[in-house]
Amino acid sequence: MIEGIEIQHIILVSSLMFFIGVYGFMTRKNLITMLMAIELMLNAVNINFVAFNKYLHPENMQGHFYSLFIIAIAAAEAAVAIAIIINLYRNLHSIDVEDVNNMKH
Amino acid sequence: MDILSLFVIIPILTVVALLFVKELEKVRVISAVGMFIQLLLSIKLVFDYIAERASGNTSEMVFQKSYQWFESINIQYNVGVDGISVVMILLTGIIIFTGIFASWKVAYLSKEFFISLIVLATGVFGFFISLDLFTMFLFYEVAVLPMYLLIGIWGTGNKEYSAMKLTLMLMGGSAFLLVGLIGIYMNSAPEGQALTYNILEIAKHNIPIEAQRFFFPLTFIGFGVLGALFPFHTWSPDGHASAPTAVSMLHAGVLMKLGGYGALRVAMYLMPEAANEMSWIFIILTGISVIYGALGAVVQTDLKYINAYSSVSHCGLVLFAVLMVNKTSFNGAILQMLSHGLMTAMFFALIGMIYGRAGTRDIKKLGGLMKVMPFLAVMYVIAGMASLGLPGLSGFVAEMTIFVGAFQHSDIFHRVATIIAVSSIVVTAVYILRVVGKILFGPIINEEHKQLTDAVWHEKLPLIVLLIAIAGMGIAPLWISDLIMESLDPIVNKLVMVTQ
Amino acid sequence: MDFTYTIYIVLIPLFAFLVNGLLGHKIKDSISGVFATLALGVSAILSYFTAYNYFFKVGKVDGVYEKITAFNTTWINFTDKLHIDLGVLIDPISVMMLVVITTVSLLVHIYSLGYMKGDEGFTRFYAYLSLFTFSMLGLVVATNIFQMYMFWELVGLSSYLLIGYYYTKPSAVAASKKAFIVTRFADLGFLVGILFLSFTTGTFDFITLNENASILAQAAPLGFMGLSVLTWAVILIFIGGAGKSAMFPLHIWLPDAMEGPTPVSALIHAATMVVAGVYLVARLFPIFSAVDPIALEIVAIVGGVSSLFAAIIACTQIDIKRVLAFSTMSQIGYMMLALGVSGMGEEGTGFMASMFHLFTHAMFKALLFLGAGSIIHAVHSNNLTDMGNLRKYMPITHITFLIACLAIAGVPPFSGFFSKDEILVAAMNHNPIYFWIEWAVAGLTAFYMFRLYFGIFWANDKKHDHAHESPFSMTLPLVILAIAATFAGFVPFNELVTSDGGFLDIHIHWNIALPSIAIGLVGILVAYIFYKKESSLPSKMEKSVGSLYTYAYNKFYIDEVYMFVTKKIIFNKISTPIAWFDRNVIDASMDSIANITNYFSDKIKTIQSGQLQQYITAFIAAVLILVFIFNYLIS
Amino acid sequence: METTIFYIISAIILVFSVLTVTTTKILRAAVYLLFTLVATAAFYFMMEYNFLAAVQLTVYAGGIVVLIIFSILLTHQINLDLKKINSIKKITSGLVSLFGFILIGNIIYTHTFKATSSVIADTSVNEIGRTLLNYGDGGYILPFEVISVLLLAAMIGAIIIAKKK
Repeated sequence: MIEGIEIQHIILVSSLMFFIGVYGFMTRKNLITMLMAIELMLNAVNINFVAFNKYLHPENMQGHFYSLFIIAIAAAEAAVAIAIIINLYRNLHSIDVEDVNNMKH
Repeated sequence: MDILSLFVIIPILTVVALLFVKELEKVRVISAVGMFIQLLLSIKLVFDYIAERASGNTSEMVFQKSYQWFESINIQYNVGVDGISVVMILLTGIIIFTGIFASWKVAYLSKEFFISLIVLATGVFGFFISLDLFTMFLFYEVAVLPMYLLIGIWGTGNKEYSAMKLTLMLMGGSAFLLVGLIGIYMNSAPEGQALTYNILEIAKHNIPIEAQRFFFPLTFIGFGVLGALFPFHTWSPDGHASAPTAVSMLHAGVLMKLGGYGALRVAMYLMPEAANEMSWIFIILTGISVIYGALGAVVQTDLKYINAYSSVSHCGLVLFAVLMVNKTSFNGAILQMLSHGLMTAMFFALIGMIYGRAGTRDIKKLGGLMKVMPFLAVMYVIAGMASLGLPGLSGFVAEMTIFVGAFQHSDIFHRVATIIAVSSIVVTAVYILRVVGKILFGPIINEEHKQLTDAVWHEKLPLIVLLIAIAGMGIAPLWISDLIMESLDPIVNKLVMVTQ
Repeated sequence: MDFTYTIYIVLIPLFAFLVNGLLGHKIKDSISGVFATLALGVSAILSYFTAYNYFFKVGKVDGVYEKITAFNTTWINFTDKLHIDLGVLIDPISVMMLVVITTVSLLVHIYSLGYMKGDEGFTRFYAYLSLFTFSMLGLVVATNIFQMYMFWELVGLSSYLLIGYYYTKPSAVAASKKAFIVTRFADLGFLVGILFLSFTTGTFDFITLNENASILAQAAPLGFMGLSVLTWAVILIFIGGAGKSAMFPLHIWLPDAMEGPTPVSALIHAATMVVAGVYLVARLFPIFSAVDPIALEIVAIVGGVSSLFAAIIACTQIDIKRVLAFSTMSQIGYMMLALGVSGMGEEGTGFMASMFHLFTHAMFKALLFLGAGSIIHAVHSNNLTDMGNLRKYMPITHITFLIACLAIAGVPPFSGFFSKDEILVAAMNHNPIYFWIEWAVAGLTAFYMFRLYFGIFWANDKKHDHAHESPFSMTLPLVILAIAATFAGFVPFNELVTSDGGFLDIHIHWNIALPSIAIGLVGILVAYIFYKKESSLPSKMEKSVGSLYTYAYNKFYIDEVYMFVTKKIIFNKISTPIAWFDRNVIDASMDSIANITNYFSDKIKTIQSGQLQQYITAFIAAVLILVFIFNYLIS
Repeated sequence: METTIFYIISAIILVFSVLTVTTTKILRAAVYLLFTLVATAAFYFMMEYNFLAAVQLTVYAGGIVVLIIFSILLTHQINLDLKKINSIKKITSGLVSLFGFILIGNIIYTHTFKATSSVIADTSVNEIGRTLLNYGDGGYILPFEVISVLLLAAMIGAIIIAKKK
């Protein structure tokens, strides 16, 4: 609970952050920067969980723990993603998402 | 173990046995033994059935067995037979048994070939014993799918195209059919009662006429595609031309009969009002099939194409008779299915044997085969005579029953349609005699053909079995026709109730 | 009197067929031939026995011969009322036919022992002959019209097999095909006629049909063109009969059918099978006469036209078997005409005459064919131009042939005279036009038969190195038939075979007989002048009639018309387009369903570009739109 | 006071988020991301979820960002100028994002959020630890263990994928 701040404000900030992440994911061509955009989105989601937990169900801890697990999963995801990126770089000498199109029709 | 389930279990056991052997010889023997048991079982079923009827069992279906299979939508494994299915099972037993011998020489992936063939037969047997629409549909699919592999792998000529075409068109048909069957299911019971797939249960209830109008054409076309209904018949020439011998035999001999059988047992029986209303459309289409197939066969030069078009014509007659809605023509339809099944199987077996020897099916390149292979030639002539409806062979009985039955209608439309259908007998004579005259008689065209040999035992055996069946049916049709007739009563009564 | 044994008359040839057909390759030729002949002998004796019993022992009851169903079994049920039975019906015409068929068939069997000797397919030939005899006997004893139709088809089959007996010869194969298809086409009419009949009357049974003919005819509903359905039924049935009996214009198969071995021509295409059409009309005669008179008028007209038409053509043909074929057609035309002009009961002269002529014709025509066979056997040619002066080499053949010629020309006291006279009387009573046509035909008949006779046996002084009299097995049938052809005219048909089984009072009408004898003699005289010695008269004659000769020589181009219709119209204008249509329209439209699907999926697949960001844009946009829809538009 | 801090932190989050997705230098993007993550941690602090904030700082800021920077180094892109993005794409993406934000924003503003209770749960590290490892009611032992397995799998997977052939 932050004094004087409605839950709406926090959620709006997180939503904006989320859509900035979405924007980044859609526009960035470099895989690493796309990964960063994903992290932004995850963060936004985490903020939401925490905010909902704090403002709406302060007697519980679910949101908190969810965020905790999301962070752990994000770490795992980042590790695997980076491994894939490195592997791709080795094979294609590029980490441009537009070059990675082997999975088309 | 009830006798009907054995018809599904024995082929499955045969397939399992086939999985464990490697040598070609053993594969053949196991398939032949398995299907011989199946044939014996079919014959036993006929006698059991007659005995059951003689003992006073008058229920619509006998030897019924039912197991719940999928409770939430009330799908049951529900089997039972009446006279119609009994004779169809006998036909299937004969054809699959002879089909095994006709493919005696298959050497490439023979184990897989025989397995696919027997799986196909399993589907057909299952279809004929099923009383549950869904189970019936399931077996139908089991029967259709192996065709793709059988043609695509062991076929000749443009086989991939043909296999694809055949499978897609039949699948398209079954898509219609599935919608029709589910439609029947959704309307299968009065408001507030449990829905059912059981044919006998549905028959007791009148499906609302609006639903019938919608689902009858779907069901009929669905079965019609398999029965080579114009204009959905074009898979037949290509499919048969590419298919290996035994597959052509089974397909034209039995599988196409699922169409006629289903059209009668499901489409007509369960939706009589719509059948009565809409039959004229399909009568026109089947009438076209009959004449069109026959005329189409006149100018073909490939033996298998000739036979495929001939099948379109003959199977058109089956559907034609089914639409004529009276006991005699229904009887004719069943007889025609039997007759066409037997004689077309014989034809395809013979064509396969001729092709295997001469290396061509082009009638322009064949001639005078009577001199070098008299046995096959005589058999070919007999099959041809059966096809053009010569008395003493099966075709005559079937066609005459259809014609007499169809002509009993009092309105002009049905009778004119019948006369048009009757005129196919002349065209049939033209193309049969053209082929016989061209390939069997006359001088030997190709010098190499002088060295050709006549049939050997594993070729003679299936031909003789088929010949006995054809002649038996042609000479003494009374018992088989009476067997069918009594089973037609429920169907006819229901249809007649509607027309009045 | 129990006639159940008559079933064996029919079954014995079937047995012979099965033995020779199934075990043929294991039996020696001579044994199979003798076996078949003996089997038929038994059949023939049984037939004579039946005839004796029927006509003389049982005799007439209340002045008429009864129709007896000697044997009957249900073969298949169609409906409660309609069923096909197999059985044996004994009545005057069927007994008469039994005698004719077994007699001619037996003689042909004996004859063939010599004629076919050494032929490769000897056993096969006898098997076919037995099959034919079985079918023909089954046809004549039929108790119902459907049984008749069945055996009708079987007869067609055996005719097909026998015409195409020399199957390596393309012309024989073509001829057999033609015969089968033309008759099959006619059978279509027969079958549809049966359907009409069964629908209107509710029965196939001959006895029921004939006894209730007038009731049925009155009850029959009106068809189209002002004729009742029953009238149409009998007209259609008559088409079937006309096809089998080679009536104009369905006759084209008969001359070609001479491709078969000559004994076959004698049996099938002269004495028995080709008269099946006549027999059919006779069998249904009560119905024919009960329905609208137009039906019988058609029968008469077709018969008259055919007899004249065929007689003209016969005058010009070179192939002796073809001459005989056209002569057969002409004589059957006589029989048809006689039926057409006949009535029931007291007015049944025509019916009686027709049956009478059928009987005598069977004898002398079989004799002519067997004689021709004997000649062909000797000179190895069918052509009149290769013959001449044969009387010196083949005395027995010569005499018997002469007897047959006299019989067919209607010279008394040979059999043809009596039967033809009755036909002329009947024609005169009905309509004099028919009489004059047939009178002219009688002259033409005498002319072409003696043209043949003089051309073969006299004409020139040609030397034939190999020609000699045929063996005993061939001459014996000739002699027997010659005796029959001479005396058959004295059989009292007016007592035995009449339209209602009763007695018919007839006597020779000299005012009709004399002109017909006269024209016959004129014909013979002209032939004598033209052909006794080689002379230029025939060619002058040919020139003077000009195009008529050419037309007649080419059989009035009927064959060409048929060829045009079948090849040009049915094959090229109907079947080929249908085959094309099937491949390129129906099939193509099915294929195009697949192709269109393919095309669209090809277009759509570019959406699946592999560009991750496009996917994600679409995904998010879609999710947002769904959110929008579910949040604002629905709820 | 707190209000002001909240707005400042919000501004930092938003500005650096935008910079993260728009800067042309990849390394700078990583650094801006770091700032955003740290600012997020500040939010958690403000909401008195100290443990979560600490985790956010150590795992996210300290772990993931470092990982990202390593990968940048490994793919030799440290000085890389990111390619220009074509404006159509920019506009489409911008519109989609904007539309989404407006949609969500609208929903947020029209919805009334209501707290169910005023009791505040204990968020001390002790309590968190007890809950995480509790297999009784409301315990998180199962997800905890699953996550550990997942991390192990990710580790092994990452090694295998990135390993030279």
